[in-house]
Formats: sequence, structure tokens, C-alpha cells
Amino acid sequence: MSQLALLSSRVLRSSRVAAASRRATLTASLTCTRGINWSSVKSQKQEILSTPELNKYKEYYANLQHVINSVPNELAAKSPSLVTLHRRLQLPDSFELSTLARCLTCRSSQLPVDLNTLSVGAALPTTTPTSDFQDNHGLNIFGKNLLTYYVTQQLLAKYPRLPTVVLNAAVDAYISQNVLASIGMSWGIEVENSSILKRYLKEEPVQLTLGRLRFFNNTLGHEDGVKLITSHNFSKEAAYALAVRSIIGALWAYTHETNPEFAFKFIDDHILSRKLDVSRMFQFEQPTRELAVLCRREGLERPISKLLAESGRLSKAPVFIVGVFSGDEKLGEGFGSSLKEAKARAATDALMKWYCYEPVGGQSPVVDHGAVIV
Amino acid sequence: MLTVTKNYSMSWARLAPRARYITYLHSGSRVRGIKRDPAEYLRLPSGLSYTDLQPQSYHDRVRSELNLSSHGIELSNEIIVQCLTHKSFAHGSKPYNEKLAALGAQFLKYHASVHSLKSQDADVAKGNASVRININGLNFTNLGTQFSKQLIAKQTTAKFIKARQLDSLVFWKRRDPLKNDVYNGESSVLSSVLNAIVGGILTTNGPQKAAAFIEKELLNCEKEVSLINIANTSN
Amino acid sequence: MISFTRKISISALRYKDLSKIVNVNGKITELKGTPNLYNPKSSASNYRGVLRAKIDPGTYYYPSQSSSTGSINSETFPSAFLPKDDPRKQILTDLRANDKVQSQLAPELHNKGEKTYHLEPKDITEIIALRKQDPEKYTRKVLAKKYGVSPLFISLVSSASEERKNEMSRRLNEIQQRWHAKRKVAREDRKKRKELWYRA
Amino acid sequence: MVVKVLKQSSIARNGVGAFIFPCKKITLQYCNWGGSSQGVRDFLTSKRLNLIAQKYPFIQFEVVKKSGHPLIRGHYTNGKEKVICVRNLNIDHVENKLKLLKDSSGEQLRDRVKNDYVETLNSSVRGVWSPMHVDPSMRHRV
Repeated sequence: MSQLALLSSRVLRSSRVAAASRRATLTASLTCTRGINWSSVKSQKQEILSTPELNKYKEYYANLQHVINSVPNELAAKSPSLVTLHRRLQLPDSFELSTLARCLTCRSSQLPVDLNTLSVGAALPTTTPTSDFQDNHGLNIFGKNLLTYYVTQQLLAKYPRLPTVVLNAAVDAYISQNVLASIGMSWGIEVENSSILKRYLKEEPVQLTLGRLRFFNNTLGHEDGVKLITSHNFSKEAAYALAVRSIIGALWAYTHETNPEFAFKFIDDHILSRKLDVSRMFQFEQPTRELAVLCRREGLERPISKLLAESGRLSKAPVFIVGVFSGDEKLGEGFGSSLKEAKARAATDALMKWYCYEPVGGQSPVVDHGAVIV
Repeated sequence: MLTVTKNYSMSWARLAPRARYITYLHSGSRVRGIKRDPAEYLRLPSGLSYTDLQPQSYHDRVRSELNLSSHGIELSNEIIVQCLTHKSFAHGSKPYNEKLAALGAQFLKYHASVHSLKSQDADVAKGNASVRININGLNFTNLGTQFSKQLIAKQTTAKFIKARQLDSLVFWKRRDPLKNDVYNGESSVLSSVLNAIVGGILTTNGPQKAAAFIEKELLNCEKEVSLINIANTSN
Repeated sequence: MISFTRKISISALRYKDLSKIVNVNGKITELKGTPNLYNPKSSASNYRGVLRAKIDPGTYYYPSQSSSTGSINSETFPSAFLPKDDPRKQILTDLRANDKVQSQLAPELHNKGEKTYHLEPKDITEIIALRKQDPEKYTRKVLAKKYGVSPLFISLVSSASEERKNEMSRRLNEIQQRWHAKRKVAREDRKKRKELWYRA
Repeated sequence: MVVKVLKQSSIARNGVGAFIFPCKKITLQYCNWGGSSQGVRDFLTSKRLNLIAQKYPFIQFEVVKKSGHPLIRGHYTNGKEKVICVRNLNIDHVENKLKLLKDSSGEQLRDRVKNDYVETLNSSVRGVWSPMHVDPSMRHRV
């Protein structure tokens, strides 16, 4: 019992110290956490501004901020999760650990001014504000441009005839925020979940945070089920996606002179190797009309549907097989329990075979004429 | 309301045994559901006809305006026409540039950002170059600035096409010919043309030549008409 | 397109030099069904018969006995859809020689013939006027018959008046009100099923 | 009336392209006093952990001193954890348990019932057999 009381008094004291120190350094906002009598802290704030405990915390905080803002490579090498992440992704040695740490610093860890007030604010922040020159903002933009270009280009090279809507959706299926976030998680990137105060109390070395994803993270929200909704995208998914894009952007920066293909190979291996069945992305509206327009445009004979096989026409479960022919060649085939269904499926099938055409090597590049407009 | 000039084509169809139908192709103002004469809808209001393009006055002009031969780029006549044809022309019945433009836009964006990374001009503007930390000599804080966005904005690329005098060669259909260009979306059509040309070069000539074309023709401040100079003047 | 049957792949292990069994120049024989040691029809599902089938080592053309609907495997592509310089074009034409027979023998579902484009603007104005004048009498079907076009074409060139549309939707609504709950659900399901026709 | 699109997400296939080792972190928890931790203490004082850590530089090893029975805890890239209690085990058994966790994929183990051996994202290459598509000469007639 006495132990418990002791512990809680220590937490109380430290929390109070932390609260005051954060106000003193004017860095992040704070509301009261449970277990602290806020008004008493408020009334005493003048006196507690400088206690030995507070000074120690201040020092820890300043050191942390300094480390995040200018990551020294020697210190980064002591962060196990950062080093293992580097090895796990098989990044080249020229890719500096400090840059990898920078990739994990999101600009959202710098709170906008309106969140920096006590009344709205986020309690017990998990990371310090960073300078604009040391976060992954620019890396993310470049990584996004690089990814979008390369994925679009590879998809078009593989399926030159995809309609634009399907192409865009297919690009999204590879590099949308959710997909990139799941890639980030599968890379084993961890989120910085504990607050600076807790880490200080645990006497955790400052470099450990370098290997974790730092973004706006409301500790109060975690504990109370209270969620802060703002116009900014502060979600965990967004932060993971930022980190993945930044790592790819930084990888390009380190390798484009020595080995220009390296970053693209990395994208091939980690992103384009994922499974996507493009034929599942189509939803046609009037496939028969579309097919007729397509045949007219491409100079083929008018498509005619012909009945190839049937079974049990007058039964409860009839089956019809219909082929759609252009001249003597079968463009597509469909099945169905009615002639209408089989015909519609046949036209859908033919269009699918047109749009999902894949060229092989040794062939001149296919420049598609554009999707059919009915 | 209907001012019709009759135009009977020579093709005959014999489907119903009792009646002989004559194919009627309409020209003049639009009538719902009637097939129009291709000779009419394949012609721009300026008089340029899609069906009889002269290589000297059309394709070669595009090539020379963009200095394609000096960059060692070969584009076939068909691809040049496709790059300069917007989806709105002839209801999309002719090859159009939508997808080439989508690809080209991405490639251009990528190379414009590489260009911004390598340039050191933005340092001076921000005034605190000392804080900046480069990654392998590249300046990632240059991205996302107003200038780097302006470089490949619709307005800039559209102005480029106009300045190279290619806008009169573009096949597209205005939403309403009586209204102004903003309403008709002229800038997005023209910018799609430049993007499509980049995309066309990328698909047929490969990324090296396309990158060289962007670097030496579009993002070259020594050229009088380049995206950089246009973006600088519009700022 | 070309597949080795199980027998061949096992025996191929014994042949170190594959060129002995793969005859590139000769004509590839076609397997019509799965080879079987026993009666191929009555013992078709006896796997022992399939494993021990007597068949010479070699390359065979063994088309899959399945519907090609929704498949984007290149052997199911029509050669008309391939660009001129695609190396598979000739192979596909050879493989699909049967298409021609099918095309000539199979009955057409409905052939409306080539489009005629025989109406002129004055006919169109007439159609619009008639439809406006007496929508009860001049329905789409009647007009279509009168002008020798399809009902779809009538709705392409003219639309019903607002009152007519409201009246028809009121009547339809009335009928749908009388539907039993089960029928309503069944109709909804039918719509959903129909959407599946237009997907792979 | 053009094509509409059904949104899809691509599915990860670890090992097709890049392979990310599923085990990202192993925590060894031991007690400095208890007899059940003797094997772990021997393991930690020997060179074995160093050798393993050198061989697998992409796995983070963490040693925690805490009273109670010793545990080995594996953390995986799919977000799951596996824990093995190694009380009273000798040094070799501890090492084996550690290797077991290292080699695990982090997926929950389950029994395979009959005909459940194949798991694939790909559709069948030759399609589903259909009586309508059998060669007419081979068709079964009743």
C-alpha cells in the first residue's frame, strides 16, 4: 500500500514537472491527465518552474529535440530498430541511417498553432516539434511522384489497352494510402506510442525513438477513447504511407547516380510484386453496344452472337453457351441460364480480352487508341 | 430550325426485301439521332480536316516546332495526330490522347521534381540555407513550393503549346463555341497535348530520350519558350 | 497452350536431353480427352487409369475442357485483337481453326442486319410531333413499325412529354405497390444478379 | 456509357519479389535470481546470442531482466506475437526455442484438413471442367 502511494506521488510529481516544463519551453500543448489536480498545478506553476527534477526533464527534452532535428549517424547506429529496419529492407550502405530516421519523422509531428492551445490540445505528446528541413515532407512528395510515374508506366507497358478509369484504379490498388500503410507495417516499422514523459521516467535512451515512426499522436485519445478530428490527415495509415514514400524517395536520391535502376527495382520487388487481377476491376454497362462500336472503330466485321451449345431449355436449370463472332472468328464466349445472360456475358468477355491484352517481348510498343466511347 | 442540305451517299443497303433504303448522312445543325456526315464532324471550325492532313504543313510543323529531330526522336505521323487529338473530338471515334497524356503528365511531374531537387535557386528565396541538409547533394525542401507547382501547372503547359503555335493544330471540340476559353476548358486540353507528346515519346522512344527532351527542350531556361521561363513570367 | 501430360513429365526425367522428346518441327498432335488406361468414358474419373495411361512421350496439344469466359490467358484471345506484329498472331489463328466451323454452323441469336440510316430530318420532326400529339396511340412500338426502325431508335430521337412520363411512372408505382414483399426482394436480387453479367 | 470500375487492393505476396523476414524482434526475459532461468542465463553469458545476432542482423534482440519464469517473445511483421516459456530448460533447448520463434512466420498455426493443401491467389490456368466444352467425339452419351 505504501509502495503504491509512493509510486503515485512520484508520477504526480513528475507529471506536474512535465506539465510545467512544457509550458516553460513553449513547445507542445497539454491538458491535464488523470491523477493530477490541474488547478493545484496551475496555482503552483510559478514556484515549480525550476526544480532539479524539472531541469533534468528539460534537459532530456532538449536533447531529444536536438537529436531528432539533426540526427548524428553515430547515435542513429545505436538505435536497434533503425539499424534492423535498414538491414531488413536491404538498403545500400550509402543510404545513411540519419536519412532513414528522417524518413520516419512526419511533418504532422509539428502541431499546427490551433492545436497548441491548452483547451483543445493534445496531452503528453510522443514526439517533439521538428524543423521543416528535417522531416519527410519533401521526400514524401518526391517518392509519390516517383511511385505514381513508375507504377503507371509499368502497368501501361503490361496492359497497354486499359481504360483510363481502370488504369487509375489499378495504380491506386498498388500505391493508395492504405496499401502503402500495410506495406509499411509489413516492413516492421513501429510507431512511437509512449509519451516523452513516460520515456523520461523509464530513462529510455533518446536514440531509441529514432527507429520509430513519429507523427501526431494524441496520447489522451489513446487512453480515453477520445479522438481528435481535424482537417489534417494525422492518421496512423497516413503516417505509414508517408514513411514508405519517403524511404523510396530517399533511396532514389542515394542510388540514382551510381545505379539508376536500383530504386525502380526496389519498387518492382516491394510494390509491383503484389497480386492484382485487373480483369476483376471492370464493370460494363452496355457491353454489346460497346463491342459493336469497338469493332467498327477497329475495322472488324460487325459482332454477331451465335448459340454454340445449350442444355435443358425448357427445364428449371437451362444452360446456354453463346459465342460472339466477328466474321469467322470468335471474339468471346459466355454462359448463362438465359440467352440474354449468355449474350451479355459473351460481349463482356470479348471486351475483357480486348482491354486486358498483354504484349510480349520483341514487339514494338503498343499505343492504344483509347477506351471505346458509346 | 432545320437548315438541311441534303447529302445522299452512294452506299445502298438491301435488308428488307420490299423496301430499298438510302443511307442519309446529315450535315448542318445537329438533329437528334441522325448520323452525321463524317466529312463535317471530322473538320475543325478553322477548316482543318482530320481526313486530309498534309505531312508538310501538319506533322513536320509539329516536329520542327518541338525540335524533335535535334533530340533524335522519331514519332510516326499517326502518333503525332493522336497526341494532338483530344477525347472530345469526333466523340472519341478517332485515336485520342487521354492515356498518353496521363502517362506523360506523370513522367513530366517526376522530371520536374528531379529538376527542382537539383536546383539551388530556392535556397536564396527561403534565406536559411544553413539549416538545410542535403541528401546526396539533393535539396528535398525545394519540393512543394509554389514555383515547383507552377512549373507543370495546366496554365504553364497550355501557354507552352500556345507559344509554340501548336494550338491551331489541336483537334478538339468546344463545349460551347460562343463562350470563352475558360468555360471550354482550353487550358486543360492544350496541357493534355503537351503531356501526350511527352507520353508518346516515352512509349515509343524510351525513357532516356524522353528525359533528354524534357531536360533540353521543356525545362531549359536558355530556350526562349520553356516551362521555366513561362512559370517565371506568370509568377 | 502446349502442356505435358503427367506421364510425359515423369518420363522426361529419364531423358536428359529434352530435344529428343520435344519435336519442334513436326506437327503437334492433339489430345482430345484425358488419356486413360481403361475405358476413357466409363472410367474417366479413375485416377489410376489416368496415371498409367499408355501414351508415347512427346509434345501434345491438349486444349483445356473449360469455358474461356472471363479468362485473359493469351491462348483464349481472338487473333483479330492482336496487333500486326504480335508473334502469337499466327499461332492463335492456327489454334482456333475450329472457330470457322462453329461460326458457319451455329445459329444466330438475332440478326437485325446492317444499320440503314434511312430517316431524314423531316421524318424525325414528324416522329416528335406524332409522339407529342397522341402518346397513347403513337407509342414507341407503333412508331418503330411505321418508320421501319427499332423502338430504341425512337427513344433516341424523341422523348415523351413530362406528363406522359409522370403518368407512366405513377402507373408503374401503383403496380409495384401491390407487390408482395417476397416479390420485391426477388426483383432486387434479380437486379444484383444482372450486374454480375457485366463483370469478369 | 463507358466502363465503370470496381475498386480493388493489391494483395501482398512476401517472397515474390522482395522477401521481408517475418520475425522482426525477439525479447529474452529472464530473472537474475530464479533457478528456472539458469538455462537462459547460461545462454546469455555464452557466445551463442552474439552469433545468432550477427547471422540475422535484421532481427532486433532485446534482453529484459524481470523476476518470474523466463520467456522468449517473438514479434512479427504481421503485428502478432508468440511467447514461449523456457523455465527449467537447458541452454540447448533455449537456443532451439529461440530458433523456433525466429523461423516462425507469425501466422497462427492450424491443422490442414484433407484437400486443403493448396492455397493460392491465382485462378486456375486451365479453368473449371465443363461438359459443354469437351471435344464432341469424346462426349459421354447416356
